[in-house]
Amino acid sequence: MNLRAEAREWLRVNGTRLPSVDTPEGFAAHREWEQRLFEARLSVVTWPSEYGGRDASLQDWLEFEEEYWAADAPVRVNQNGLFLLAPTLFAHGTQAQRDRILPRMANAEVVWAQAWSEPSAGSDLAAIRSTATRADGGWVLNGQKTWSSRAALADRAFGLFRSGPDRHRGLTYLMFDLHAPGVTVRPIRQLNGEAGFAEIFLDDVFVPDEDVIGGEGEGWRVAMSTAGHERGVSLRSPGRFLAAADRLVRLWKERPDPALRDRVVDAWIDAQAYRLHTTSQGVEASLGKVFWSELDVRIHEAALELLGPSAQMRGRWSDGHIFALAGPIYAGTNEIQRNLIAERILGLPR
Amino acid sequence: MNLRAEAREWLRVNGTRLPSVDTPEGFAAHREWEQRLFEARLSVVTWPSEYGGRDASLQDWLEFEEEYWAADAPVRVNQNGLFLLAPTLFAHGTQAQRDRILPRMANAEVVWAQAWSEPSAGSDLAAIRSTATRADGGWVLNGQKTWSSRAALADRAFGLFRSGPDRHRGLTYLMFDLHAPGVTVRPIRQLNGEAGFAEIFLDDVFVPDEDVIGGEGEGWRVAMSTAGHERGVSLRSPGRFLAAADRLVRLWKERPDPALRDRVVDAWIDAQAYRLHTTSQGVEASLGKVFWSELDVRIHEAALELLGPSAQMRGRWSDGHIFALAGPIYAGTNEIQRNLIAERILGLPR
Amino acid sequence: MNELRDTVRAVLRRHPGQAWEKLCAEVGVTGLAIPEEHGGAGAGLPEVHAVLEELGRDLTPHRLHGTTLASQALLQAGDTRWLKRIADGSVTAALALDGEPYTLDAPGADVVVASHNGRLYEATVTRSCTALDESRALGVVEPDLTRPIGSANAGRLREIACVLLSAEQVGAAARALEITVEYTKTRVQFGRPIGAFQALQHRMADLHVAVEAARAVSRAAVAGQAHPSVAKVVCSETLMRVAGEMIQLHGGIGITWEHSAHRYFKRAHGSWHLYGTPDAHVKRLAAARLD
Amino acid sequence: MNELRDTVRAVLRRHPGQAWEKLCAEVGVTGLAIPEEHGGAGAGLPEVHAVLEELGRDLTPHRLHGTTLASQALLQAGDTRWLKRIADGSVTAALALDGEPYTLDAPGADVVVASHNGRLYEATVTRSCTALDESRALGVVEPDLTRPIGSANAGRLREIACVLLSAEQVGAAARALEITVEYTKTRVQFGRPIGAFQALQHRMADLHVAVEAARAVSRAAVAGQAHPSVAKVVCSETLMRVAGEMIQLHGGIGITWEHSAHRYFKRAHGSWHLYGTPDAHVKRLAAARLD
Repeated sequence: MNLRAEAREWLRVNGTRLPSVDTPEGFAAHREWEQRLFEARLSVVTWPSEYGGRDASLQDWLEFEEEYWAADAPVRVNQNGLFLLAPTLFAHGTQAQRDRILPRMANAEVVWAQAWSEPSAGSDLAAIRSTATRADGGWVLNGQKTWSSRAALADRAFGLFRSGPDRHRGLTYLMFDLHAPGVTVRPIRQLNGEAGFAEIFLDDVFVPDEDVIGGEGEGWRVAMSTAGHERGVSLRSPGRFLAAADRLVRLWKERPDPALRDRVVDAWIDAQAYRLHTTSQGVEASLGKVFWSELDVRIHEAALELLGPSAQMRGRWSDGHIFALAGPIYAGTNEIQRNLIAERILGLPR
Repeated sequence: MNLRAEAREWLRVNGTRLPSVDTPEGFAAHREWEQRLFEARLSVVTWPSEYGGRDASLQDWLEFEEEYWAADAPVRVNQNGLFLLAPTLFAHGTQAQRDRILPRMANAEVVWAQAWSEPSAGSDLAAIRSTATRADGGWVLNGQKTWSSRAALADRAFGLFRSGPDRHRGLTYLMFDLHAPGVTVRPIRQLNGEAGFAEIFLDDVFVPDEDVIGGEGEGWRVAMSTAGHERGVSLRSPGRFLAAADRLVRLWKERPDPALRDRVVDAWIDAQAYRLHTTSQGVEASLGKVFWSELDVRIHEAALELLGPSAQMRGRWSDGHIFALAGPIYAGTNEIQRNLIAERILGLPR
Repeated sequence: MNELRDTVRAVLRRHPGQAWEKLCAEVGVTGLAIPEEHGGAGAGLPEVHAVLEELGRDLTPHRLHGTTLASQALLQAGDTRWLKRIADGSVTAALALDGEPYTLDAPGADVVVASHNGRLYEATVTRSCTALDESRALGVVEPDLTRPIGSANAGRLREIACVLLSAEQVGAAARALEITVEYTKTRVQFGRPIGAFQALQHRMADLHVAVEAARAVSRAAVAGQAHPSVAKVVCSETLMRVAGEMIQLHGGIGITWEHSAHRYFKRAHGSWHLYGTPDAHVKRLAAARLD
Repeated sequence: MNELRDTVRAVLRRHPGQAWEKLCAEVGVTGLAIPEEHGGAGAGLPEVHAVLEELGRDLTPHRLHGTTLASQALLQAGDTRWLKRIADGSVTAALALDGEPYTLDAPGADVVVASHNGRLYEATVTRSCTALDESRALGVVEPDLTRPIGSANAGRLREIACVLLSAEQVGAAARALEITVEYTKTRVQFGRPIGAFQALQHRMADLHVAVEAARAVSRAAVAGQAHPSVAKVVCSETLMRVAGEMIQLHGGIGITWEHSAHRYFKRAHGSWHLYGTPDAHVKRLAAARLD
């Protein structure tokens, strides 16, 4: 049985819907779900088998994702770890780091938050001010991080810290414990009132040397070499949008307003286009980011229009809409992606 | 009888359709049409009666325009004169200039072309390089103008010339004869193959002092003070788009494709909005320019979609579409208008 | 009219949190469109429209919408029982329109009436609703068919409702853009205020064009110079667009509970659906114009 | 496949003005999708698609579209009379599809066939049309019902037509964007190349996203991995958008006869209408997916 078929069957039997991941009980339930996925060897299919994976190809993974989202399975509570930190460790970590970190990530024993942004460093990520200062056997962190997704309830986090004055070469990539002394986490309520993000205040937080990735001053290079993972297909595989577009089509069948037919079909077409674009030739991360984030907004807008007046009340689509609205903002705003496309791909002058 | 009613009746009796104004026979026919309008005292209704006008208010003029375009009457061959040069003469000209120029403009005995742009001075109008050099009793012009609308067949033209080195204060506003010695006019064929524009080459062209408006070095100030006339309501009154939107609605009634209903109604709504915006509070020229030019494109796109495969053949709507496409470009590109809105109205930093 | 706007804006500035009570007491806003013989100011809907545009700017909680609609319905039906107390602000009211699932300002209103098949009835609120837009009180209303009041022109009342709503939409859109413009002037990234980046400037310029057009349409509609459906379409679409861009242009803080962006966004969504979506009004216009 | 693309591009570069003849003679493009036993190369439609993408780039005049369609129809109908001469380039052909008012490549074609109610007929060109897109030969075609050829799957032929057309649309869109990007790098206003202005950069970035997605969809469609209607919709809309922006981003010269922008624009319009507009295909997809 191939991976797609196996995943479909397992999800059919085990699939479930859980409370919001941004509540304590929902978070715990999602962690358990990851444990069950791991036991079925479905949590990290692209990883080497030694870490619980199956060495699956990109194509296999895309098919797995299609099945996963078509089954309406829970969001991946550890996605920051699985799709951002893990590729970084595979590319730039030490063998010891991989052996120590990946197994407990794969089964969600340790859930990871990202800690990229700061109040003055959003789109301009290199403007980071939080500091990492040399100490005996490690580093001491000070400063403030924000828009840290999942941080309100996660175990550990990773991010860039300023270890020297040079804008890019003065940054170091570190991992730290969210429950360490000196760490304060303040949840940020989103539009729907839930805390998907948090601020992290760091006050003399000690981090041992073993939690530096790629060495002192290498943070920017390490982060940028895997930035595509944050923006592109590994963060938002086509399966998500194919599933959302199919849900939209089902909603339309329940409420077949002819005036909305074109928007429904257009959203469905664009989800196909994103899949084909991704699978046929591999896609520049910046292009994919712009495409999926704006598609997700369109899918949800069409759904709300179909729902009519009841769209004013909270529900799955209106919550999803609010989440979709954040898409063009996080993981590098779409404005930044357009700058990158213009300058690096089209070669337009600065 | 008020002006609106009088105009409607006169147009009902006298209205006609003429060959394209960008052909020699069409140009001549349009000139005759202007003569007839003038004889009916309908060519320059907002002007003082001494010049053949009726001192009509803005509101009266807007109503006249609604009737004019609703009657599908011919384009105004002398619009560069009527709507750009005349307001400039009223504001900055001498009494002698007005007395000499306006009467022969009102009856289209003299048809005017504008000569603003140059090959290196499009959006950046102040980059003008064509020169005006002091000579005995006047000025000598040299250089090249381009995108000069109507110039292929018009009699005279007006524009800015460099009389000194200062970017803005080195410009002088002059009028010149398109048949004067040293002037060469090269028509520019547009998308539809017709020559609505021309290049003008100036080689030691003499202009007497009486054809300077506002004095040496005052060109930028004079041109900018009436630039709104080029962009805004006097260039493109709501009546044009109300009429076009009504034609679109009629086309839809002949070919009632339900899938296109929204686009037809939206275009009609936007034409109403442009009218209301203009008449209710007077409109910043930059806002109006962006609004009408993009509305005009939408109206024509909807019409072509309604026409179906026959839209591939030349016809009134496809010709109109090509004309509409130029709208966001001429009279200051919409990008320039957006810069102006951002900086001057919203106060955004440079 | 500009004087009225200035007065309202001053009250809103001086009395944050209790502006509505002050507007009733000091400006008599609920009586603006009630004739003098019934205790009102004998002005008209354009004055109410001007007040609503101001109230919409900061999404100030108020009951002017429901109260005005109900008083217009009562005037139509010839029932003067509550008009004096509505005019002096001591009684609040709401009007449920035929076929409208939720009624604005109904929960907590002293007087609730409903139009039904051409007649006006007394009515009761059977359920309060928790809408995304928490600045609005929405309720499900049931007419009491045993208590008829008189005849009601439901079509005209719906038109008034659309026009009044459009005033709030225009106010909200204008203010949302102002907040956004100010934010981009102060937020610095890459060593410059982000409002200096041309791509953002052009987006805000386009929003300004849209807001000014919407304002013109809404004001023309209350003056009887534009079709109410045109106002509903243009103002709904403009507020939705501005509120969506407000979130995007604010970046991260735009999606937080603390920042006002989400309140404009939720208002945009709520208003979009009240009294028919733009699509429903386009259908109506098409029927009137195209058929 | 990339080798084929490179070969075609090299021929187009080396032989401007006579590229079509060279492609027939040296690359045998008209025989790519004809089986070897009938004198073709025995490759397939993906190869033809690759050639058409290249031909679309510079709107090179050619007859590959009509000739390929006709040969596919003849293969379906089991008529091998002309295949060998089509494959060697000595005979050109065109196919009129049921209900399609204009047939591409029909005027001047040596063999004209038409599908009609499930059968293929010999046919004649009754009128040549002057389309806005002067790089295309369009004709009105009448089937000769006295000369049936065999059965024809009109639905499948229409799908092939859409997919082949989408290849040209993608090529044209990609090239139109390249020309535009290059122009904005060299056109200087306000002391800077206009391509340095962020507002224009972002518009071109969005076009690039659209072109790459359209390319993926079109290539997937010819490989049988995407619905031909999806390709027709996405590629028609992308070329229309790019061609429209090409004109706007070129400013004045974009609307002149001398500059190539108008040719891309007219191609965009012509292709939009051929084989059904995007709207017609959305209807078809809706029927397949939604009902």
